[in-house]
Amino acid sequence: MGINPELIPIKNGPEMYTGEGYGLTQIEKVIGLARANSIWPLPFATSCCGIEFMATMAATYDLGRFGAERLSFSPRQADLLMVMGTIAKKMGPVLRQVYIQMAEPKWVIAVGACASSGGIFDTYSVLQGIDKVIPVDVYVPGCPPPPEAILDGILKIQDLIKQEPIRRRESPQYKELLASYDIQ
Amino acid sequence: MITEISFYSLSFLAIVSSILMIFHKNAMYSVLFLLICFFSVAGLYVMLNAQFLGIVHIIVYAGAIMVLFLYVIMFLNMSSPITIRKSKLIMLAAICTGLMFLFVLFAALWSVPFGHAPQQVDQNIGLAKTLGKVLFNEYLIPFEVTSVLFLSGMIGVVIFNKKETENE
Amino acid sequence: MQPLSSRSKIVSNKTMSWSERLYIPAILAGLKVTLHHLFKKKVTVSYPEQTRPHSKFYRGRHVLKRDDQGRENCTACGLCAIACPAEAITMVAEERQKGEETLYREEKYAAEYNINMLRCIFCGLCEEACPKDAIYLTDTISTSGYNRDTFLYTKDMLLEGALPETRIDIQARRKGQREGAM
Amino acid sequence: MINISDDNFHNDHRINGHVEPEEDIRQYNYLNLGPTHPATHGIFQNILKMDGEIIVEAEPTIGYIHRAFEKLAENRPFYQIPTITDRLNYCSAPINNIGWHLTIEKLLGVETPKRVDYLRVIIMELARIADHIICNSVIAVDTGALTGFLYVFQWREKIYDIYEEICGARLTTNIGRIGGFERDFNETVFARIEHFLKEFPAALKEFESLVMRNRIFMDRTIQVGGISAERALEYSFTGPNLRAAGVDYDVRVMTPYCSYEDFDFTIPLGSSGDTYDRFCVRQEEMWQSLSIIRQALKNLPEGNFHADVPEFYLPPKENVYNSMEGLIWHFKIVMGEINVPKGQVYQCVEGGNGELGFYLISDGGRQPFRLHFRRPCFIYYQAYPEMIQGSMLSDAILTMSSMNVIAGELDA
Amino acid sequence: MSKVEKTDNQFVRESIQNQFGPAVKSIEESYGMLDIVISKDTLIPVITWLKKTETLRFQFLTSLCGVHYPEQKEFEFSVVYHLHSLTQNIRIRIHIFMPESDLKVPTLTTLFAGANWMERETFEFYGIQFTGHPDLRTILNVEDMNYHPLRKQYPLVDNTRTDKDDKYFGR
Amino acid sequence: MTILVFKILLVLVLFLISLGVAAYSTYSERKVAAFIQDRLGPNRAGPFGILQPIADGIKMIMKEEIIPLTSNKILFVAGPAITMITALMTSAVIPWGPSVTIDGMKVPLQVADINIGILYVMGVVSLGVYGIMIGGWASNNKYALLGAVRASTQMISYELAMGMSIIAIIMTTGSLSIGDMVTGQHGTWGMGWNIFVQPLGFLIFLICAFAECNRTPFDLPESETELVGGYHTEYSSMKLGFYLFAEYVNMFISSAIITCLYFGGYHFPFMDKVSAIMGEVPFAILCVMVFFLKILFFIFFFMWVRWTIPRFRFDQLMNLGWKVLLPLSVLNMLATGTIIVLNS
Amino acid sequence: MNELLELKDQLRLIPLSHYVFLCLALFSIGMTGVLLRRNMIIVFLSIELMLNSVNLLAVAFSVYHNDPGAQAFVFFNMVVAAAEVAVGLAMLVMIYRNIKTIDINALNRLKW
Repeated sequence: MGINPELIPIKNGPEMYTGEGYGLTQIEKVIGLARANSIWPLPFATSCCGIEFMATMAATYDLGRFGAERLSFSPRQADLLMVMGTIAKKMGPVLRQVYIQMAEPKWVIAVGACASSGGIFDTYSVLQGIDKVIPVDVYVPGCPPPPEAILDGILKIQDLIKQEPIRRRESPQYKELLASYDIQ
Repeated sequence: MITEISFYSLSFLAIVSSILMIFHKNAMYSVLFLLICFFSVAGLYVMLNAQFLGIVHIIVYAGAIMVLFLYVIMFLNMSSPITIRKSKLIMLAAICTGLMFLFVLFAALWSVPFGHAPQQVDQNIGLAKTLGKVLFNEYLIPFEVTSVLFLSGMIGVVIFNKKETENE
Repeated sequence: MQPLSSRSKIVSNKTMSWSERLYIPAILAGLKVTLHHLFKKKVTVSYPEQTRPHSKFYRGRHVLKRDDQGRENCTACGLCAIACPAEAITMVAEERQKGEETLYREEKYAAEYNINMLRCIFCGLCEEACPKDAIYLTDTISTSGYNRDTFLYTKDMLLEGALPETRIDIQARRKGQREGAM
Repeated sequence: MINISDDNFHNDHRINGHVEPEEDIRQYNYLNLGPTHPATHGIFQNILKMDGEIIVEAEPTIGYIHRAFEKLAENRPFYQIPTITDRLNYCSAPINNIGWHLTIEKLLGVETPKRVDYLRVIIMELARIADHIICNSVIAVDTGALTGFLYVFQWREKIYDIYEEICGARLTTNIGRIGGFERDFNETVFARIEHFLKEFPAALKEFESLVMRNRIFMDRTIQVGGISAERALEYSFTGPNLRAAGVDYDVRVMTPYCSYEDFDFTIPLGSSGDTYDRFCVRQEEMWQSLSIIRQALKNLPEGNFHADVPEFYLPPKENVYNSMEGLIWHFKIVMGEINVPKGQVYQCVEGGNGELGFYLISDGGRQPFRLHFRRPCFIYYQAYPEMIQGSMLSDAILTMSSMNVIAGELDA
Repeated sequence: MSKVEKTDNQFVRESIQNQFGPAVKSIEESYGMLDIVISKDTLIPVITWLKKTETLRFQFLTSLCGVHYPEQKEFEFSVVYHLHSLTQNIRIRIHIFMPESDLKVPTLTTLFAGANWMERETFEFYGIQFTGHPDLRTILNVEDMNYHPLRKQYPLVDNTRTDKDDKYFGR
Repeated sequence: MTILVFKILLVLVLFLISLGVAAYSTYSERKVAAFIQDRLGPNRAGPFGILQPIADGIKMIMKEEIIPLTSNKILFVAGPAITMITALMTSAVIPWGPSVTIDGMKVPLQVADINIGILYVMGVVSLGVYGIMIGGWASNNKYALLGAVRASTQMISYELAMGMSIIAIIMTTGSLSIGDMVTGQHGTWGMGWNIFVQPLGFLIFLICAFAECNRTPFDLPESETELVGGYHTEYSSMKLGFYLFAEYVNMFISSAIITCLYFGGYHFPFMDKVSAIMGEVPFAILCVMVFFLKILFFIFFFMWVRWTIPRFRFDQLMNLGWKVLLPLSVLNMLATGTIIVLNS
Repeated sequence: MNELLELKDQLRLIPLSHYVFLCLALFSIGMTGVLLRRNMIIVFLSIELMLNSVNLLAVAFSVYHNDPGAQAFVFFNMVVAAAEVAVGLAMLVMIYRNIKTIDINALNRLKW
């Protein structure tokens, strides 16, 4: 893999997307709104949180209200990588590969303690948070987080998307961020 | 004017795509070029007022036969070029033979008077009705025979596959 | 294999009846079911606007309690940190100085009290372990955030308000436990 | 770490560098099912050698969420271990939880009151229903009928509500304590269970009417992924998968625990161990579970909700605040300074997937010296390549979902 | 229940002792289950006999796991087998011990197909070599794992954890 | 020349309507699915989520175009284009309403009343498979390839039964023109509809239409739980959008053709009396509306079925096509022929 | 197009010889393909092309000579072509499975 986890700074979220300070134009706002309302998640569900994600998809909470019920298991088509559950060190490279394969613009949400930080599994085989291998936009705490918390994470992602300038993905900061993860 | 343009462009397309078909390394592309060729031929059919045949041509060739070809290529992963190369000499000989054949027939037919377009043209000749009448009156027996041919073809294919599974 | 008990029964019936072979009746029955649901009342809770009521014992975000006089209950004994399977709680104890009696109930108090909410698994063991009635889980869900650093909840984020009306009512949880005692 | 070259991923983004000699590729296709395939609901990988759509050979790779449960358990005091077992088979966490508590109670010699047993039975059967709901509705989803999943999942929510009312969490419940429960079941819990018992059968019927006798579904599942009783026993199958093969082995009947001998229920069996059998067995087990819960509610004895074992059961907070004795026990329990006998215990319960065993070696310390989980999934999943050999890709997927392989349990 | 004469622990204990005598190093009952310690050379005969004998029929391998006792010199490693006789409904536990210098154990895959992965797992965790196993590789961890993590000398924790301040914990 | 202008106008309108109906089919699919499943469905984008398709569209257009390195670039782009074009081409021969008189000229509400219209439809439909095959093959991904292979086999197989059931209709109508077929179903009570004449043929045609549109229970080429995304696994951005969109356009067109062939097209009971009361243009509009109502019902039916039943396995699908539907349709054809001969 | 120009005018604009030469060209290309390529599929495709050129010629003659019989002949041609392709491809697949190549030269071995 060639990543030394210690060398990777934990990303400082907010700066990354409001960094340049230019205001959003109307077009950007419209595009942001459109993107925010049409998130196709890629459920990277490995364990318990996956079951709670099922509950979020199901009738009682209905992720579909946000236009996000169309799951796309192909990373090419997904907008949002939802990492739910423990990511073992064996899985890390796979996760990174899936992230690389996703088409821009892409967002990542780490659902649950395991994905965000390793949770109780501070063991030799578990990756201590997926931000060691891919940049994360929103963290959702809980083990597993209740569906409300997952929806809250989705809402946070929507806010993020709405504020994101179109050019962010070409900005040097973003490139730098990816480079810090040894991507591209 | 439109007639001429369409005739010549369709002919050009047919010839170019068929030439590309025989020369392209990738069999997948060959099939697709032949498909283009067939479409232009279908266009010529329509120009000749044989719409029925044109559509049948598309349904049969494009809709079935070429799909079968594509299917076989895709499924068996045959699109990769054949590894053994023919010697240049034989290739040259093949092309020369083709050209000479063309030249000879051209020369032979150049001076043949095919006659001009008839003064009276039956507009209905390409219609399904006319064709049906011909098929089911004059050519009824050949028509039935073709269906037998089809049946035997089907049985043949099934037998081929049967044998295959028995062997394995 | 001989039967091991006398209570078994074969439940899968794999022979299809004549009408089941026809596909259509079963499909129509299915269509009827779904059509019925099409007009049924929807069960969805529109989350940000509506919320599902949580149980009184819900294990959500933590709170550090104060007592009736607004003093912090925590005495920094460290039991919660020991009980925490995720090792999410860290604290620094300090001796209470003169004049701080209105702030802290016990002689020792937590100068720093951090919970790493990303590590926390909301198992409730800290609440159980606390001998001083100081840490409780509440029925509010813990919110998500953009930055890993923001999840290190410090004492002032965890501590409930000093004024009586800003305190979080966890009476139900306590009562539930006391009920159990009897 | 394994190396995944970019090129291979572009070629087929699920492959991880599986290279075969040139001749073989021309004859067979290699298809990489997983680790992120939608049908591998947990995370595991299967490299399938295919002849057209027929699977010639399969090679499973597991361990994608190996979390070192057994090592972790050796480093956690006894009362923290439920947080680990909950994440073992997260679809039916309370069964694992109570299974662990039965183990430790066996070691410590704790006798639980009848009421605790009955309440545990109720919780375990609810968990079994929750587990089978997931498995069966996922079978339906994998055949393409998504809607049934949403109908029964609403009822899984109701089970969550019941859990939440008992312990405050939905999925990883941490529901039991050594000797009983954290708190007694209150009125709301019983009301919710009653409501569940009353309404759920209709929903289950509806689900059955959507798929169970639909010929498309039957064609998809009958004769798919079958295994004979002999092979199943060779592979140490347990639970619904073994019963589908026609062996009526059920831990609840063979070695009753938690007063299961008081209840009257039948063991559903299948005939040939195929996917349809597994589906029907699980479906019937849900009905049986409902009946067990009814019996338990009807005959629920009075009594305390936990055993009277002050040395293992945390004293009520009142006592901690007010009495010195309480405070001392409290500290001792939390610090893990209680006296635990040395010894070896094996205790098993009928989990959602079969015999869930706990083999505990104690050396008298605050942590287990060794804790081995007999994870049914891990053991029977190794039969998967044999079960799908010669079937089609779609069958392989259905077989997988009908085996109900839970990644947390599989990979420990 | 079958009509075969009901067997109990006592019967099993006696028949094992009659059959194998000195090969059985110790046999005792704890928490209602027979604990048998045998040497690893007699493992296959004992288990085959247990499986095949008509009155016992221990044909179900419940579980198989390794244990590491760093304190017991010359007997550091142990493999524990749980067998179950479904027809008699009786369980039995078999231990074999071995020193760290000789971690070779005959495989059970010839008797139980299900032993395959359990042995792989045990190999991975403790490094115990099962001779004759068809495919003894790591199963759960990454393939180039170069130690056996469940041995007591190796730490549990992952050293990449960044959000932990060890000074607060006595562990 | 006015006719030409009018036809071009009609083509444009049809193009927009097809796209619009397809776009809102995606929305209604999600809504129908949600309602069937006791959910609310998309309701955040605009009132009741009405802007959802627009949001999806904008998002897709703005998404990064990925052409995988090892894919075949030209064919990779050609795939979705072919699919979209063939999907849109079919609408040309569908009669959307009765003729109206404009400037003293009788103008049919049909782009081209080809005398072999139904064959044209068959031809274009048979071409639709190329987009999927080429796209799936060019992706150089095994799941995509499997999806493409499944799609091609399935389409060829079901085209046969479809053609046979169409032949039965042709025999009763005596014409290959869809316009003639529709006018042939004119009647007071609506009893002239072909559904009453050809119930079995209708059933076969309906099933084949499901198969040709790759809808559940025949959605094997893109079955999510088996093949990830099927033939469009590697597609992102608007190329994916074209594939998904084409499916809905196909659904729209199939519904229209089902309506034309079996449900009397724009005819409705007592239409003669209504036409006597109304003016010509309002009546035409009414007819178009009736036609669209029927189409919408069938689109709903497509969705309703999708969210109810499981899908077939590949060999079962082939068995159904070749061993059940094809013999049935041949039987149907023979029976129709016999009855016609006996009647005449 | 048909609406804009009468058929007979069209026919007058394009003499029959043009069709003849077009078909001739297509036929020779097909023949060259058969000689040139060793990929059996392409040989097959070339044969299809040759058949098609004949078909086109037949249709042209039928229209210019007012005889629908030629079109019936084309019809039969298509049927034969379809049957031929079905059997031929089946053989091809079988050959491929047995000798793992579709090089036509591999067939000159009598035994494999």
